[in-house]
Amino acid sequence: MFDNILIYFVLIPLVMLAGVALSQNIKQIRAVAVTGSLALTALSVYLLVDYLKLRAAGETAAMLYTDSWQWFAPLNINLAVGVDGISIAMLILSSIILLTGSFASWTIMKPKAFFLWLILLSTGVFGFFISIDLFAMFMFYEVALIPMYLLIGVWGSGKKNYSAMKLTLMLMGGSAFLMLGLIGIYYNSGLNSWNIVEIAENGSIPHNWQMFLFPMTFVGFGVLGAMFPFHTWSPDGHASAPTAVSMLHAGVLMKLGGYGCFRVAIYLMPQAANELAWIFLILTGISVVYGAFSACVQTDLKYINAYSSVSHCGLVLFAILMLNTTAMTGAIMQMLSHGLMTALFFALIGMIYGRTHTRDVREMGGLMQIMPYLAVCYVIAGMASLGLPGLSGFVAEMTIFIGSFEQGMADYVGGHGSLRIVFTIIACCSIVITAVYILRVVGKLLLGPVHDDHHRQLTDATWWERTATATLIICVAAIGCFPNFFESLIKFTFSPDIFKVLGMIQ
Amino acid sequence: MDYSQFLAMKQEISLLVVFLLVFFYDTILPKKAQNGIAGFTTLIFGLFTAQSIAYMFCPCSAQDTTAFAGMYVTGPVIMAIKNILNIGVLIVLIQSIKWANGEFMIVRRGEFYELLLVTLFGMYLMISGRHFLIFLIGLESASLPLAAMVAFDKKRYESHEAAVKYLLTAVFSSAIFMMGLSFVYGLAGSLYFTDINLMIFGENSALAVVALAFVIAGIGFKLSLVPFHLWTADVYQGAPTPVTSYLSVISKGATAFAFLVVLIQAFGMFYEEVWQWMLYALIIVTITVGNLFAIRQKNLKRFLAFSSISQAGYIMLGVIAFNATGIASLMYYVLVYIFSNLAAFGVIGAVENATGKVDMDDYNGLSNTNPRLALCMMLAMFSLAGIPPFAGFFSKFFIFAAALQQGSIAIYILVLIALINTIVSLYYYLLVVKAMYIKTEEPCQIPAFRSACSERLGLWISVAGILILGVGAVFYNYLLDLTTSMGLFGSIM
Amino acid sequence: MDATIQILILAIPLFMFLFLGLLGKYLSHKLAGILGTTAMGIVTALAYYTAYLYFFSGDPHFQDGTQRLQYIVFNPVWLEFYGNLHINIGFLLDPISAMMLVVITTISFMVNLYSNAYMRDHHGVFEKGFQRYYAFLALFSFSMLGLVVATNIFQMYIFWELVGASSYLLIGFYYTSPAAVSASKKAFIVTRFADLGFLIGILVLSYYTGVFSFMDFTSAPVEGLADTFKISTDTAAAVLVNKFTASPVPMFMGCSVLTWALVLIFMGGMGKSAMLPLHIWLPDAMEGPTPVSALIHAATMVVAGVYLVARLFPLYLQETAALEIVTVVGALTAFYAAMVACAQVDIKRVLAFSTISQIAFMMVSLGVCRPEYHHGVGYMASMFHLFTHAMFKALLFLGAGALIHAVHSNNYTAMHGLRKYMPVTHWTFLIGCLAIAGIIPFSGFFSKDEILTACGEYSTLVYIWMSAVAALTAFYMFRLYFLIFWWKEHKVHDPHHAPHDQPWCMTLPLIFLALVSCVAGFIPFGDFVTFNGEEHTFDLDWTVAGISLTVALISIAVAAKMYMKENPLPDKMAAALPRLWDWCYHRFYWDELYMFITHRIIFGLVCKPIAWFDRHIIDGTMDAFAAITNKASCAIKGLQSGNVQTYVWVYLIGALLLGTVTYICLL
Amino acid sequence: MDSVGSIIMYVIIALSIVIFSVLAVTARKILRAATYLLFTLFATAALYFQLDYPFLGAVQIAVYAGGIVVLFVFAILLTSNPGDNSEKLESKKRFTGLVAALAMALVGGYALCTRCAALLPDMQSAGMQKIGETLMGTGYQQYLLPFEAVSVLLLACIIGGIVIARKR
Amino acid sequence: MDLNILCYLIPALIMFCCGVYGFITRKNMIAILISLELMLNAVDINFVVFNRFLFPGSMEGMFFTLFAIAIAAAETALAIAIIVNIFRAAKNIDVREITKMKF
Repeated sequence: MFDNILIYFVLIPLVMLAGVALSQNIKQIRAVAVTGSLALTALSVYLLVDYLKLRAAGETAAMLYTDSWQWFAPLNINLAVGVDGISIAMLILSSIILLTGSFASWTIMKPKAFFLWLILLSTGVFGFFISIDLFAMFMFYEVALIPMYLLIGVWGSGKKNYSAMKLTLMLMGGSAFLMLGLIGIYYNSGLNSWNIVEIAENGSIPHNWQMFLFPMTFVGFGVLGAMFPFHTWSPDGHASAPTAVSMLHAGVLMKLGGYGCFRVAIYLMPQAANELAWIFLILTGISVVYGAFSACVQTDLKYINAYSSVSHCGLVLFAILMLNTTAMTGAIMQMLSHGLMTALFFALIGMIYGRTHTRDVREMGGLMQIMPYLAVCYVIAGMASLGLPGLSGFVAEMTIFIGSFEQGMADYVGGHGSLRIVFTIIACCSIVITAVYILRVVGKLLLGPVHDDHHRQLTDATWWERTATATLIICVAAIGCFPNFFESLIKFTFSPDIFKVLGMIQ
Repeated sequence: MDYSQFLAMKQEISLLVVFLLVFFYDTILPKKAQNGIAGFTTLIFGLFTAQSIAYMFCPCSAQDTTAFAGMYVTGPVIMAIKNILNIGVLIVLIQSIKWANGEFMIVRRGEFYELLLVTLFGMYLMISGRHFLIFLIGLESASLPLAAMVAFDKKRYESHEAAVKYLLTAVFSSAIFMMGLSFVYGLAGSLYFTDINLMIFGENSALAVVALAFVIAGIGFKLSLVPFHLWTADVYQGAPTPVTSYLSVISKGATAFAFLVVLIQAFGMFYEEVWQWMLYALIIVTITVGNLFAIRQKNLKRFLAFSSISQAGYIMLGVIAFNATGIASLMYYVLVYIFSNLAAFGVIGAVENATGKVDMDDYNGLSNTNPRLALCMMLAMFSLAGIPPFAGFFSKFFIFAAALQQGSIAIYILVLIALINTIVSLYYYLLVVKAMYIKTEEPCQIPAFRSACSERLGLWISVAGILILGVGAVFYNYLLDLTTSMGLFGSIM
Repeated sequence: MDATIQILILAIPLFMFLFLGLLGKYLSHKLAGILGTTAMGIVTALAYYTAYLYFFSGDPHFQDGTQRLQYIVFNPVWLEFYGNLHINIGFLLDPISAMMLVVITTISFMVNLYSNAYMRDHHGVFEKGFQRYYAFLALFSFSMLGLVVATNIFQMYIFWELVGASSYLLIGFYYTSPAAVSASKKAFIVTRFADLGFLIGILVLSYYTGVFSFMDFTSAPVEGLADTFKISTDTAAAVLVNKFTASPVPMFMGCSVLTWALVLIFMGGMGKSAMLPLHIWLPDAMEGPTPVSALIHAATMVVAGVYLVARLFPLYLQETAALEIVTVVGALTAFYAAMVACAQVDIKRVLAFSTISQIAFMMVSLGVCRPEYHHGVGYMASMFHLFTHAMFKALLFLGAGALIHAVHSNNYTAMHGLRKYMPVTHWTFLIGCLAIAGIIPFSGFFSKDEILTACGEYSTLVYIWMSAVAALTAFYMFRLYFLIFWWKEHKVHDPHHAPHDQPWCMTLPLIFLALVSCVAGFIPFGDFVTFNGEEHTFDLDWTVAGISLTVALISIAVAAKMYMKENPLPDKMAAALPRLWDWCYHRFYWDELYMFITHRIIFGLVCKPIAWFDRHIIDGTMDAFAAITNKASCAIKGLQSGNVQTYVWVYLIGALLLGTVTYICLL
Repeated sequence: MDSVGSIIMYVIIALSIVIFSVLAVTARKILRAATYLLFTLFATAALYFQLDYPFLGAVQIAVYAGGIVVLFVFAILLTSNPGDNSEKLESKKRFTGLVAALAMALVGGYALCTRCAALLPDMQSAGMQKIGETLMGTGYQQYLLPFEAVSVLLLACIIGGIVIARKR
Repeated sequence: MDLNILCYLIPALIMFCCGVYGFITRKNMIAILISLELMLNAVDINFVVFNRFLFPGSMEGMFFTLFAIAIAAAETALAIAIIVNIFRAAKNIDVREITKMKF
């Protein structure tokens, strides 16, 4: 069991849990958290390198490092693991955000309990990304959800009770649909298997069942992916959550939604995905512009960012629904990009909030003069968000637009309706709206004269804050500057799947 | 007249031996030695449980045994069921030691144990009985002494009120139940399950349907299915905490099994599986109404009463599944439910014994004063709500999976409704967590205290169960192997 | 061919940006300025060398007889999409990119040099953020260079965006001033909106052609030289993977898809080049430091739109409908901007509107260019005017900067009669004005003349229209000139603080650019730049030249009459045409219109309702679920009345219902 | 064709069952209600006798009439406060009660009427020997196990009753 | 004229319904208990009648009645104990007063 590298993605967090539980003081807790997340980062990078090596050597299986251990044998439930390029990308993302999140919560109160829950959450996240067994996936998915309640409820701010409850209940509502969908897949795939790869390769879910199960799973994951109209947990939840939790939640957990939509809903039920895509295209297309427009008039920094996440994550689901290699590649890139950049945003907002004790843009101004480091980072994050070339957002969005346009035009020219193309153009409009709200915030918050003279005494970032933000910025810039590396990693590794998916459709 | 048939009833007889030992200990031994009765009972019940579990793995018990011309049946599945109950009773016993040793209980603790053991005996009969007379006697043995136990807390008025409500509704319910039985008898001419099953095949007369409805009502009363549940909350609230926990887990669990047996064995061949549709409606109403009531409760015991009502609805999903997986899932669900609920009641009992407080508001900030108790409570709540990696998640998942195995759209809708209800239930379970962990602004009403060893032991066992039962797949796998190997119409069928 | 030089041209500014941006605060101000200027100087030298190689070396890669070729120096793949769609970051050498290299580096170097002095106060104290300033200048230079050497349309888009961002940073350099902040925001958002059109245009174009590369759109490969292309206007050879030629030709809303694509792409150009109605950002952008205005908003970035159209010109030639649109937009903008420039007080705004007007000239020139008209003179004229305009407009802006630096005000009301105090500035400014007014022998005369010739070839209406604009140009420029340097004597309160000429690093660029403006007109531009790359010698059309010269001189005379001496004539004029004056002064209320659209409509009627909808309807629905659950819970609480008789009643009715309902259902 | 005597007998028994039942639940005085209950139980015993179950009739009289009703009387005396042994019924309660009773009657009556229409067959009244063997037998339709089980139940009820009723 | 089985079942059903009515309307708990006895008794009659009319060969119904009587006795005893108990605690056996716990 322990010769499989993937299992360490769950074991390390578990060891970290034990370590934190045994720690005596905050220094030890920090040490455990940072060491552990560094180890995870290193592991994921190693995995990436090794994986690329294997692929270069001509490995063509859909999933590598697959392994399976019997668990609930009579029901064929196994602890099956395996990764492809997407999972690896997500693992890297998660470990980086966990690392930076640890830095960002350097001085959190009640650190022990906080880190216990945080690491439990990440255990769920890592477990989710390495699992290829529907049951295990679902279990890890829920493991990742519930710590949010306490993390927000105990360490949050504002109307945290309401937000925490709303977030938890809505996400659990999603997982209710999801559970039904997953069990339905199990019974109707004709294989009595929970293994995604097996079902995808050999299973045949009858068409009418697909039409029922696809919406179930897609909505189930879509709730976490902040799909309109199930996104309302996001603004409140993010606004109330403590920094590291917002980071992990927006940065990683929301990606669980997109990942799940792809990995389960579309991967296993392509026909239904093709036929029902229009419903969800409309919803996600609305998400994209709707989130952006909503963000334009918010005054709370976290609300702005939360709505921006709705918009960006909507783009992820939107691109996935294009059922086209390019757009899907873009979707994965967008997940990576949005994960990093929104984590950066939330980290910065947390740091600013920690100093000014307000998140209302109307009560701040001219922070560039007071805390230049944080302000510059904020501008960079904003630029990434509005899709400046050289930063990650541009690459992702462009790939999505090109892919969506390709598919949309193919539909239009092929006489399959103009829905895709219309919504692609609508989605394109988001680049302008994004610019509007990002610049609005940058202008109000960072530039201009100092709004509140009390803010003049505030200090700039501390070293741990610098570490956290710098790491994220480097990652954002790395993706933005060398996109082909990341994109070909993803595309190369998952194109067999997608071609299969598309092959099944056509 | 072959009296050797009694030998088939090893578990019942051993239980009666335990009962007699306790009875004689209570009546014969001098007052001085009486202080040990709680420990003594727990100990010998523990031995009995251990023996019973050990016997389950003995190859000689691998076969189904029928006695009294089919009136009584036992076999691996049934033994497993009984052992699940035994484990639960053992935990209840351990948790109640402190309470039973209280000053107030001295004069009646012997009777407490005796009554408890008799009710367990009654449940055994319900599970093993394949004749409605035996079933009825079992049902009554499991109900009537409980009424006395509910009234044990003589200081508290609520205890009396609860006893009255319980007894009156119980008798009413058994009257309805017997009315139903009389109709069944009129149709089938026999009260043996197998006979009924044969005679009632394809029956679709009004009489049969009404009879079935009455039988379901009678058993549903003990399971507290809506709308037969109204006694539950009052009784749970009024009864002494150990009795409440006993009522909520053991009595409910046993009845669930018995219900399964009755429906499948006696009414399984009913016209177009009418019982499934009845159950379908009951499940929806039960889960929903239970949840709706639970969200407003302030008293934790009352709160858990409603929670247990909705849990009963989930348990019934295992019955409606009507397959081996369903049976295994039901057994597993009850097992997990026993541990989860007992952990919750363990905490409530400990707090009540120490401070007398049972309101949710009193628990505000418990995590600051009694972090371990708060942790136990939280785990229990998570497990009840079905949050992984705690056992409750697995039991819920499997019971849904078992139900969905049927594959009809109707069952999907049912499960969807149940799943949506889990959101509501999550809400109120989280309310408890919120009280303990989040509402910490004001100092906690409950001062830090050290709970008794027995209470801690009980909690440890429950928490261990919550943590291990799910992730450790052996338990479920064992149960599922057991039920599948015995086949759909094995001993239980 | 070795690409080191070309790589360096892009890499040095990028490196300087990173270096000064990250480590700038550890350097002294002076050192940062010197480093930045030196680096730019090196880049300029390299660019000159590259241009020299391209135009004069006669290398077969660059030239095939009289045919100039497009040559790709390097072109690594940056990002792949599907099929042949991949973004490369490369370096394309062709006549216009070589010319643009020269223009950009020259102006940039001048501005770098100039800023060393400009970005200090009178005591020589450097402004806060001086290093940042140089970093941004380097970033801008990098982006602009990357834009002009783009080998494919997506690379152009990338640098297009980067240029926009660096413009944003530079306009907002004085970030403590709310005006600068809002101007920078406005500039970014308006151009971003235009870029949306550009992006969609790219998407359409690339979908139909299956490529991004300019060469694949517009060129035919030259045999034997794989990375060399012949600029071609031949339809069959132009588009490689040609879904456009599929029959029937894909149409959308009555126009061919190609027209749509080109118009949308032109929309990007309109934004960047401040064409009507997307011009509103440019006057506001004058909030940035004046050298920045010279660099970005006069000479380089704003002509990117022209460059874009020129770059895709072979495609535009295939869809003349798009060119008509270019013409109309250009003509309207030119006239509009000239009108507005006549009424502005802020000298930088005058220059800004003049810039808009001049760029519109270039646009019109491209729009009217057809191969059959005089060997496509419009294209050459446009590029020529781009070149000359960059020089003299930079000169004017830098001169204005010197003035502003001297009097600390943007308004000519604070200047008047400065000619004696600042002779160098005065003379150079005058040369700039003469050049823009189109007075022989200054550069503007030649380029504008070619443009008018092209217009005349195309249509008389356009010719007359543009001539009128040229007249207006001469008028407002000399209005400006006279108001600054003449009008009345400058009042000096304190002789020690009298305005005076600036230090050498500010005057040197002025002199240099003035010299260029004097001589650039004599460059035989047709030898270098033509629409199809073939050398062609264009002769001056003396009829057109004579007319325009006369008109310009008359305009100057009118301006002199009105503004040379302090007199009430201007006020009378304004009073005589109050509405016209008002509209011109308020720039035809475009800003107000935009304010109305953005604030009232977008924010007030879209964003706010959506936000409200989200909070109250969507969120309200979710909350309503909770509320309904709670209500339901309260509604049924009577069931649990505590009375055991109710309990059994419910029990019995429940049981009976269970039976009867099931029975009825069974029937 | 039944004999006229048995029909008359039946009419008397049925009427008394119905009338005394109604009286038992409507009587104002609780002691009277107990008395009517007693009459109902006697009528039931008579029914058993008429249907050839003399043993059962005897048990009915012994246990019900002799035991339970006496218990009732004692309980009534124990729990009656002077002056409040008459009760008034709220009209609403009466209505709900009537609804429940009528619903039950309708449903039960319909169910029975649609299914049951047998006439009285001949039957040999079982002797004591047979009853005893059936009660003590372990075979099919013999009831040793219930007999033993019910003994446990009774014991438990005794214990429960004691523990509840005693004052401490 | 023959005596149908219904002739016996209907009076039993009426008896049962009387019991139901009594349970729901009476205030006094002893009266409620009396109603319950009526219900149980009605069930007994049902069993006997079914046994006699439909299955005269066996004695299932009769024995059920026998045990039911025993159970009813036990129930009554316990119920009376509890009622006496609550009478001591509340000085009242009005079932409508026993509603402290609700909702």
